[in-house]
Amino acid sequence: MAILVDERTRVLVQGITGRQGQLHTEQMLKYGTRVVAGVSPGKGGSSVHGVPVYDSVEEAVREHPDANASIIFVPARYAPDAIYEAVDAGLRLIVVVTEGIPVHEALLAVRYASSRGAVVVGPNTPGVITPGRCKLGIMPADYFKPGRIGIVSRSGTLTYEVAMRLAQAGFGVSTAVGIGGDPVTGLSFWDVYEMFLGDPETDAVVLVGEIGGVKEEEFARLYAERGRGKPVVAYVAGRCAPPGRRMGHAGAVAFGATGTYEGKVRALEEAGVRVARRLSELPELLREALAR
Amino acid sequence: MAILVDERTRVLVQGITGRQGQLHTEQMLKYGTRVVAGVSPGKGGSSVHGVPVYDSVEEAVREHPDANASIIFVPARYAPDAIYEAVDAGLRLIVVVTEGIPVHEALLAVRYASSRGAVVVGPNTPGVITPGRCKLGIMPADYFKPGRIGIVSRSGTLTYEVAMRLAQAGFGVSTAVGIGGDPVTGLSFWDVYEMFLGDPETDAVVLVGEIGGVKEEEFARLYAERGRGKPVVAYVAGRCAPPGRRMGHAGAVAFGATGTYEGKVRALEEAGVRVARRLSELPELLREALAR
Amino acid sequence: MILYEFEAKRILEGVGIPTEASVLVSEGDADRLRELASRVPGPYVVKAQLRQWGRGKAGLVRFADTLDEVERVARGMLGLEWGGERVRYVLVSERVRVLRELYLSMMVVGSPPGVLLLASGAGGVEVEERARGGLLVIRIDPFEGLRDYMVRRAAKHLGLQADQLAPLLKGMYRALWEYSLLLLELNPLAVTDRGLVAIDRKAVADEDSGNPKLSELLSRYEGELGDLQREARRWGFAAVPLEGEIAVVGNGAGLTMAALDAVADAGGRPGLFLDLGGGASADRVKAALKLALSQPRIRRVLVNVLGGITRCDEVARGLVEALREAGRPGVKVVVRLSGFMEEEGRRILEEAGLKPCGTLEEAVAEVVS
Amino acid sequence: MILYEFEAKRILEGVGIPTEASVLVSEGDADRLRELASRVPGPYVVKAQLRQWGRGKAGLVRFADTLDEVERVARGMLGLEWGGERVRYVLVSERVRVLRELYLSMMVVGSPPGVLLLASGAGGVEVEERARGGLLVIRIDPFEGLRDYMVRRAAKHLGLQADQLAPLLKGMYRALWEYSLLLLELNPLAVTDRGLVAIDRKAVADEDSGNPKLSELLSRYEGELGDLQREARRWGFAAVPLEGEIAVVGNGAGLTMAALDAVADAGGRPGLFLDLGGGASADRVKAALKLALSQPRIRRVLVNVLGGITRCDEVARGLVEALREAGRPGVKVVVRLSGFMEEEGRRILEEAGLKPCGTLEEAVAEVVS
Repeated sequence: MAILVDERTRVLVQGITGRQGQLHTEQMLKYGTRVVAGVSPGKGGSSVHGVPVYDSVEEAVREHPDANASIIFVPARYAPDAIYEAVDAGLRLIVVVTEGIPVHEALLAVRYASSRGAVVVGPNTPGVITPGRCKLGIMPADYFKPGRIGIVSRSGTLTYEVAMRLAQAGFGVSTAVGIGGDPVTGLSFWDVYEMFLGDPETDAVVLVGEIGGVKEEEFARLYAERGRGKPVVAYVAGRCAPPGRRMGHAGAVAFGATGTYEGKVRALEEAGVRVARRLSELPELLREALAR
Repeated sequence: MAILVDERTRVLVQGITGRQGQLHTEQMLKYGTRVVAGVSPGKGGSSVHGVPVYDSVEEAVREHPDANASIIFVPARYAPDAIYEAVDAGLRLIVVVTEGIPVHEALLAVRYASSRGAVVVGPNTPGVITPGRCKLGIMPADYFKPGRIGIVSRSGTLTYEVAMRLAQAGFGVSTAVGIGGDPVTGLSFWDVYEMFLGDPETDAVVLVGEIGGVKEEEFARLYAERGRGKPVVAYVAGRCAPPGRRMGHAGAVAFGATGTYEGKVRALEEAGVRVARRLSELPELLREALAR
Repeated sequence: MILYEFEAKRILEGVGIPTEASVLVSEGDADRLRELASRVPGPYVVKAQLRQWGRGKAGLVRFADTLDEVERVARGMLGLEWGGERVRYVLVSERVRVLRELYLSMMVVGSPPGVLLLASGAGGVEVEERARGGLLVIRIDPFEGLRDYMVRRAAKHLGLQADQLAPLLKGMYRALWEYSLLLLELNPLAVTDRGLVAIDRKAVADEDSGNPKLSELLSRYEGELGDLQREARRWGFAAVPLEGEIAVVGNGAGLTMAALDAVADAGGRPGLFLDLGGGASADRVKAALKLALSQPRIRRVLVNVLGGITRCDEVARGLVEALREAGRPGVKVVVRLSGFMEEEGRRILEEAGLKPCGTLEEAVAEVVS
Repeated sequence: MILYEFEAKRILEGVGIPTEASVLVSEGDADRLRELASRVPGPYVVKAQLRQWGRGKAGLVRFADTLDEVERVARGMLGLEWGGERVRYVLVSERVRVLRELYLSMMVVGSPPGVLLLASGAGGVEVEERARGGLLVIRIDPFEGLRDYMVRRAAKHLGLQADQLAPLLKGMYRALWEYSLLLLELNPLAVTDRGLVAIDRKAVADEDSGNPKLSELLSRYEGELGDLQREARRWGFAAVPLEGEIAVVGNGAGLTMAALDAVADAGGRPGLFLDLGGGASADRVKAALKLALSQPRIRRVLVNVLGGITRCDEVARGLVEALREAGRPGVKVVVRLSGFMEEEGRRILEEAGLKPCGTLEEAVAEVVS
């Protein structure tokens, strides 16, 4: 099982001939991910690390009807088009690594994908990894050991840090999902938590949040209303960040009373989610949550 | 069973205080349809034939959470808004009687509904009737006798004519669905045929088409490719209509080689659908189709 | 509403799609024809403007090398009757040197709801010709719009550069929405040594759209309607004049077409299609019958109304009144009326000497007899 | 990018939303203050323009009855430092007679993707106040847009006529898309005897949108950046100057914030947040370290990089080079580096006298010690 990706995942890489596309195609192949085709308009007929390249997703899918997921490395300006192309070609899982896609364009593209039954992970995500079985992303795989803890995160490198700490404490990961750092993403914390709920290989979930936006609060509301099927332990970055300043490139900014650290932690704790004040507390909280 | 409507259908009437709304609310109630609420902005608090009226669909649904279908009698200019309102309030079956809705607006509204999992019947439809159990529409109920033949039609009054002939020949109707006469409608012939396929109370389907558009051709293509689960007998109106002229108010016009009578009949027959050249032949063809 | 080619041409030009140089000559301008045509560089194509398909095969698109020829050909076209329509305009266009003919169209479709983009490397009149060139079909969801990847796909299919095709497709898609078009066809789209040129085009607009950008086109269209159709529009009827002498009046397009087919089938010659539309109320039925009776060519009238909820007795009284007010000697009226209070309605008709029929077949047999 | 109130005001006026009469006074115009203010009818409200929340509580919104008062108050505000920002502009507005205060806002949200319309009958500074008035939340799907039924619902909630509210909501929705706004807030929206007037407003725009309509606002924003932030933007870093003396440099906003939190937690005083963003390549890490070292206030630097695929040895060499080129005596640099070729990287750092740490905790303890 696991969620989203496993050994049945057959990957198409959009933007495969770019620097990032080439590098991570190689990394994914090394990890054992089945990358079946790449797309790069005008580069059809070539190949990248042995993966055949096509001019369009439609052609790639026609030649590789087993392809069921896509990962997009296309520059921000062209990335929305790549999402539409993947959706229209019938792909049902689309990981958008690209950062800097205009929020309003992402909103439309992500909504479009959902209207056609496709799941978008990202934009601005490191991707998804089911350790030992499939890596559909750019994360350094070494940090992720197989196990029974689900990770869902808004962050990139912080996710690696968390996975590393879990591994050091003896916890492996069933699947780690970076929902993406942008204000609008295809998946919410709740969407991913619900998938973990249905996954017999996941015992508990670690949620990695940040200040800014209302994603953590929304998760807390839904978890309080419907959730609690599996324990959730959280960490929220940005406790000491000054309000009104954009921390980083994406959504990490608290406006007035919205998106503050205190508001998020309060909402999560009131919903029954233990929140680690320090990263180092995560393994212990997780152990306690699993023991209950 | 039957399809779309039955004794569990709980109806909300949008535009209930208008002339048509009042008249057909009364007719539906007489037939036994469970009309639970009406909506008419600014008329909240009043009632029509004993049915309470609300200012908005949201209020009506809050007070009548059992409502699961809507019928719209709102004038063309306001009808798209009424569709959006019904979809957003969570109604999953929306019958749009209104004619004259601009095609491009209907396109967007119908697509929106589908993106939210709602079924739109119409626009420009007489509605849906499951004889003896629920009438969600404006059709004169007397013409429809209970039975095991499904009717799917682009036409209004022609559907009544067909139902009457079936009744005279001893055939009753499981459900009759007017998909609507406009170029863009929420349901296609195929959508409805697929529903009939899944309905154990339907033995065969009568398809009533017209010249213009490609809806019959599309059905024929799908029926040839995937269909043939239940026999289909068709009648197409407009054999003697001159090309390039709009026959009636809606989509009945053949442009060049598109939408001609000959094209439609050829497509249907090649797909294995028997086409009656005259209305009077329908019962006999149906009898033959059922006998096979 | 089928647009004139010159109307479609202006729309295309408005969205930046290249077309050939041309001049429009209306019937009233016939005497200035040569002067007008001289503004266009020769050689020429002279095209009758018609709101229908098939003019090419009918010889209403003609080449001309000299202004003399243009004058002769155009004068021959103007005022001509073809397919029930008078040629009110001719378009005199420069004859573009075509290297290759392509086909491009967009149309609104219902299931799934969206816009179809059709592209073929073989332009020309016939669908079969297009199919030979391989017809590419791209479905555009209204929620995504025309995307660059679609442009690339179409360009590859047509053997063009995406950059070259993009402005055309974007212009077409924009025009489709801005002008509430149901169909927009560039056929052929010419590949020339100065790029792509849309040298012929068709468009169909949604006349119910209420789109203000169509108001000029709508008023031209309405100005061309005969008295019959103008009166029909006033009532919200749909009227189509035909060649024969039997008027077929009904409520609902499908039912009325079915009656028309039945009449033709029985050997009758329909002379008028008149659809009342929704709501077969007494006054509307009365008005429709009077309108049919006002047509000199009409010798027989078949009224076929499935009333449903409307009271048949009321409708019958309306019919009788219409006959009293506008009845013409020697014009036979046959009525088939069904619905609520049907018996009473039949009685009223019989008393007035009208023949009430129980079925469509009976009524058809009666009207053609 | 948080817009200035006066920028939001102009956007609102551009989409036809009524606002109060006002005049903008910049630092450079301080000597013409009285003349400028006299164009606005009194009495007045004088508002410091700031790219943050909370100015009201800080006394940076003040009433004034006379031009003398305006002058005194405005001069007191201009040039003031508050929340790390200098007051570069004040807005002198007419004081509108408010019958009732309302709250209206629209914001882009992610799940489900759309726009939230929030409306409350109680305007004012605090969320709690809004909640008291009952906060109506309407979810606008981008595929439907703002519909009339939503306007009716909001109007009913606010006790207004739909016709009265419609232009405001339509204007706000249009502005949200036209100006790539993530948030647009009218708070309060005043009910006055001349109708609805948006007398205060906030807006946040997506600075990555590439929207040409934002270019003027963006260049004003960029013009206000300090050297540090300008240089950071050039590299694509995100830099936020803070009060203390420890620079926290990392790759990824989340990880860098976590390091910042850990430093503060251990009693350190962060003086700079510097996120490298994606791609912790050797040259970027080098540039970031040099930038941190160039800040006079900074006495200690924590570099926390989870390289992943990048070679740690390369990154280590970059760091060593940065120190050689821009190292300052007495500035302590602590590095935590993890990823491919980590051992080799540590060796290089140690050779250069840098302290390589294995964990974030170790590094934090070292940098605050």
